[in-house]
Amino acid sequence: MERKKLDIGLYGFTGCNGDQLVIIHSEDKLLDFFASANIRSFSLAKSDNEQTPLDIAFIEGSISSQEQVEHVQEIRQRSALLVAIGNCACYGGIQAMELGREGWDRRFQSVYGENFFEVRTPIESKPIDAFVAVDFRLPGCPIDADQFFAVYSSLIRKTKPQMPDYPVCAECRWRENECLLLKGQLCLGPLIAGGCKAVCPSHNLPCVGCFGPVEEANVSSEFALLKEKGFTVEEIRRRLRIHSGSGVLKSLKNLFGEV
Amino acid sequence: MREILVEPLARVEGDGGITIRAEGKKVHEVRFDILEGTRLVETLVIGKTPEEDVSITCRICAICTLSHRYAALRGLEKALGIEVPPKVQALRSLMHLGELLESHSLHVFLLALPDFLGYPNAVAMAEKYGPEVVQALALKKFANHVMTVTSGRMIHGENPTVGGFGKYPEKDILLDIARQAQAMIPFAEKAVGLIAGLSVPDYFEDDTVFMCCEPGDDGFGLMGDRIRISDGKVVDAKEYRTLTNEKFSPHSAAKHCLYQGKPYTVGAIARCNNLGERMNGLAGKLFKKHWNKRWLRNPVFNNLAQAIEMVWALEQVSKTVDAVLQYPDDPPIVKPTRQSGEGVGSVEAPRGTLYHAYRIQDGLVAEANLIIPTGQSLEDIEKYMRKAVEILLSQGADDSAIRLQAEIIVRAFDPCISCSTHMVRFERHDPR
Amino acid sequence: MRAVKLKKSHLKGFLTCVGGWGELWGPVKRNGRHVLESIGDIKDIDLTALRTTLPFKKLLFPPKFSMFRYDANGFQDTLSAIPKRVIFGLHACDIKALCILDEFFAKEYKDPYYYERRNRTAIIGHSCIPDDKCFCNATDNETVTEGFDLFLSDLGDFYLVWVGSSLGDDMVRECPKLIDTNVGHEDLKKYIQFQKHRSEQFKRQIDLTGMPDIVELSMDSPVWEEEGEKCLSCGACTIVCPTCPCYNVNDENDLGKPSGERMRQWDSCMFREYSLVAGGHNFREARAERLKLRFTHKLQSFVGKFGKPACTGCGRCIDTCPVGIDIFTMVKKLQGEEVRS
Amino acid sequence: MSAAVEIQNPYLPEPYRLIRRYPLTDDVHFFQVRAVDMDRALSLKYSPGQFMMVSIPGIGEAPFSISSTPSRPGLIEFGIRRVGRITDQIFKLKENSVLGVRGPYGTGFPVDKMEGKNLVIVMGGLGAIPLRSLLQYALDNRDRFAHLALIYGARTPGDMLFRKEFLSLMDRDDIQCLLTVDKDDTGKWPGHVGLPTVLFKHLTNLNPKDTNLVVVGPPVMYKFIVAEALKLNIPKHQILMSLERRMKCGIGKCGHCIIGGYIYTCLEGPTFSYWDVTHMKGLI
Repeated sequence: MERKKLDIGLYGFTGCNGDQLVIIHSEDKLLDFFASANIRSFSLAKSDNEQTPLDIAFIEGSISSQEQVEHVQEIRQRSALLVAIGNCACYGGIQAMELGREGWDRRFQSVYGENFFEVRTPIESKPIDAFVAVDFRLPGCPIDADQFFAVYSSLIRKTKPQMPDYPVCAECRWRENECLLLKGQLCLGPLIAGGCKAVCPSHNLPCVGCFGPVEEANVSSEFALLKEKGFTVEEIRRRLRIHSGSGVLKSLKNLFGEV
Repeated sequence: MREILVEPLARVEGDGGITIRAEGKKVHEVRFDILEGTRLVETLVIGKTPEEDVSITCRICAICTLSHRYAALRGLEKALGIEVPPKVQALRSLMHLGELLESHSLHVFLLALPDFLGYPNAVAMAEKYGPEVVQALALKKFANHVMTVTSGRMIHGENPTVGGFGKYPEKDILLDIARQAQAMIPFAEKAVGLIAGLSVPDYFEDDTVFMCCEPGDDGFGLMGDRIRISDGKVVDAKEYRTLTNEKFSPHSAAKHCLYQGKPYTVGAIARCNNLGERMNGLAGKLFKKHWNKRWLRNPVFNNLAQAIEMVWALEQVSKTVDAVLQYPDDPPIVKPTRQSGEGVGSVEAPRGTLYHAYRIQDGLVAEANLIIPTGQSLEDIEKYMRKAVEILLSQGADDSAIRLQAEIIVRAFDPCISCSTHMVRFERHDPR
Repeated sequence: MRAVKLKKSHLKGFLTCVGGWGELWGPVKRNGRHVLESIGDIKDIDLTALRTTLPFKKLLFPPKFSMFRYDANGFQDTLSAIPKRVIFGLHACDIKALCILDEFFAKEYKDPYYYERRNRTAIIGHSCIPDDKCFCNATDNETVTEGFDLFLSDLGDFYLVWVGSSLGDDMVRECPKLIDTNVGHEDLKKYIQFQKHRSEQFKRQIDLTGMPDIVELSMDSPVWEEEGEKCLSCGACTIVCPTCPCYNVNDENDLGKPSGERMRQWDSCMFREYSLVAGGHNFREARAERLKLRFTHKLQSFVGKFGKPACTGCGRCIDTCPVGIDIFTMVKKLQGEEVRS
Repeated sequence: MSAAVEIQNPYLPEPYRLIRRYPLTDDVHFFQVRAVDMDRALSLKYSPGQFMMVSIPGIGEAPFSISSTPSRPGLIEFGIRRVGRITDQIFKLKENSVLGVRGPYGTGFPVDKMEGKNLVIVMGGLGAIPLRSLLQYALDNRDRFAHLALIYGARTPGDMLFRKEFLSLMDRDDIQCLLTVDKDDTGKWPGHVGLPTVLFKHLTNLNPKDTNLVVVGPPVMYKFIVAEALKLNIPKHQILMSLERRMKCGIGKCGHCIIGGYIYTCLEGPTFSYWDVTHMKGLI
């Protein structure tokens, strides 16, 4: 059954553009990808970009200027479906880290002084859903290529993609690694959504949490366990906040209260 | 007023653009706008452990993620009194070569070349240059593979960590990398010939200063604790502030740098101009064959410099693999010898010198200062563009010609890959 | 059952010889852990390996595999030849688990994916000395009499080799120079001594008598809630368990085409989605309910069905759970003992 | 090289053609299918209460109760509610398209044992889908059952599945048809208004030992209906029900439908007696 090709667009806001680059770096799939839909806009890969109505908009990056707010709202208006890709778009990314020390204004000043921009009006970085409705989230810093193409294939078939419902630990066991928590390391695996194939623990390095929270994180048990291993609440929180932009903390708060 | 706006310039590590304002033959303004949203990374790392810092700062850029990681590791390890064993050094060199190849192959083949050959993009170029495009993609894929094997994943791999690596790659995989690198050299050599054959416009040539890391040991390289400047000086990287003199520019979220009040250039062309004589092997031959004095005055030769560096890097890969395999696996991670200290890490990212300067207090980052290559070349980018626009206007060039030339200049600096694909959006305002 | 002898110095030659029957797999040490891997060089095999991180089940139903392909014309079976394999180094508990899985995948509807692999797999067991996590003495799995082709017991300078199948017999016959068929009284005495010595090495004492009844009467015990609050729902216990067969199914589409593959992937009753039905109702929303399912399954219902627990005493869950919820501690807690996990 | 596959693959869906479809309510549609292979279509045996696995390539597979009766062979009917990714796609299918179906699976109602006795069928909501199979079976074999009664409770007349079909039974004298709605906005509803439990008083005086009561409905319904059945002194093993569970295989392997530790609903269910329920944890 031949389907009509969908109109899609890919956009990057504030971030490292790693998620779009993951797609571009998937050399073996690139031709199929470009053939699978009418790619109306993908500024990282092509130049003849159009501002047309879209079936799906994929958005990378967080929103960090007034101009970006307007742009993302404009994309939302002409897109039937809006998909946030990558940790920045889904949760705000590192730049939306809650520091609990000083406000964004002060930090901005400490980098740029009393200067002001002529070309942009910076605001504190926030995830996409702080400004427009997001229909689907594909987390990761960066996203996993296989997961992206699986999700993408579902979306262009107009069906809701299946996402892992399990934490990184499951993938870590599948890869036959030793549990780093049992080795006394500050691993965030149990709280973080699978999808990355447990890449860090597979290199003997604790999960840093770059895929955001798993839907059913048992935060209190993880905290209790880590405290038992000798970590302070302050250390655990700090680690959890690195890749947990404001978006993650919001969901963790729902589960656990303040983190 | 005639206004040529290039916005969005898709991205220069995000969001950028070109603004040209002119009236008649008089240029009012030529700006390379960096519109990227501010991330304040230097403030994010305060109070973090060194490991956490590395995980944060590498995410500044997806293309040079490993250069950021490498610079951070070197700065932090200096501060913490960590001496990594030679195996770790060798493996870091390998990952760094992988990144150079990834970034350069993307820029040279997919972004810069189509312009010169008169195509809108690499896919269109494939019609006439099919095998070349296929091989270019194979080279990029290989480079991504090297990054994946050494760092854990293609982008933001966490494997290179403070004091060493989480895990060493398997021997068989490394040997295969060495073999593949050798097999790619003939194509890379051919690419140098192809790019050397392109005509480089000369009307905007001008003097400038070049800066890069001094690798020491009389070799060509991508990392060193001293900075070599084309005026003959060699300065300790700890003095980076006096070299870079960051200043705020109201149209740019990236700060501009000046050396002794003057613009300067970093990147492949700076490395080749300062150190190219030291290249040996095939890369050395190619350098001697193609280098001439115009390289000192024309940034567009950066494309050719990158092509030669790719040959150098491919030759270097097998040597580096041998070095990695020569040492035993243990110990994988070296512990800090102190909990407080200062350190500056300087490495050559594909597009130029990158500094990560840290002060560590009781095991946590107390101060951080990061200086990125694109910021250092910004003044030169604007300088050359302005000169080009002035000349073109005096010759009565139309907007599209000006646009193309501005693009070629900005793109030559490779400010960050993707920006070059479609940087100019045209808005013509009729003179009042 | 027939028994023969194999000198230890002949092991390498023997494995090379049986390697001719299929791809040889065995335990090797990787990154500090024992894992079952395809063996390139026989000297990589670690004979001291006790429990591999993942049990042999990964070879009989891999963590993820394609069931069949589909395209615009319908569904196409892709069940094709699977390589012949010889798995060396399974212990008594593993072989018991294999027997349980054989029975499970055969009942009602025979699972072709399991049996296509199983039928092409030869099993050569190897004796072991229990460590502080083993409790196969409590699950009645100390020795095995079926489920293997050959089983090697380490009796010092030689192995006593039980021949468990006609294939095993063929394997022995193929290497006549390496095999000593003359098993005498002294050899059997040594074997019995070894078994006795082995039995004395268990450090964990646990009694599973009456477990089905204890579980039945403990449904309202606060233990479930307590453990449920600790459980991280990571599924590690089920992933490493040699008798856990549950799986999930997902269709993976070829990019931009109407074709693709139906993939089967290990699932876990510890995952939230496991008992979630379309429409959103979850029959086991609470973690305590999921634990109840797991332990009822292993310790009670399975006994009712098959006359033995679905736990082989391999100790993998003890070795794996970061918060100490394993069969051993659960049994102790349900029996009313104070356990510090 | 490749050895012949020795075992027939029970996971492989068979091609079925969608013959007819029409809405029963807003979100529940009727789907009539038939095996493309006519021999297969005509030889297919099943019993009321069984289910089949329906596949949409690229989306997945899910279990659906059979709503047709084996006494009318050839065609299989389903009532499907649109609730998720798979049913979304099933709802997009046009008549005459081909889909993948395998089964029948599960243990149906023990019709052999039920014959000769009174049969009370109690449906709520979607419970009408599997029980229509049993009802039609009993009607087609009317002489094999003693008293036959149907109780169906829906929210409103518009929510009642197979409404016309059931309303037409009200005229028959060989079945006691008690239909009720919680609320009637139409004002034209010919049946009762109120909870189905209140209809029990209308039931003809039945000898409980010779009566089977079958109930399928939303989870909340079971408790109340079972209580009524027990009041009538119907033995627990003669109170029957059918349960919904997540299923990925339908053949006792994937584990998702497991209850009480080792009961695979797909094999030993989905029909159970109330006696099963009382001694199996987590059944309802």
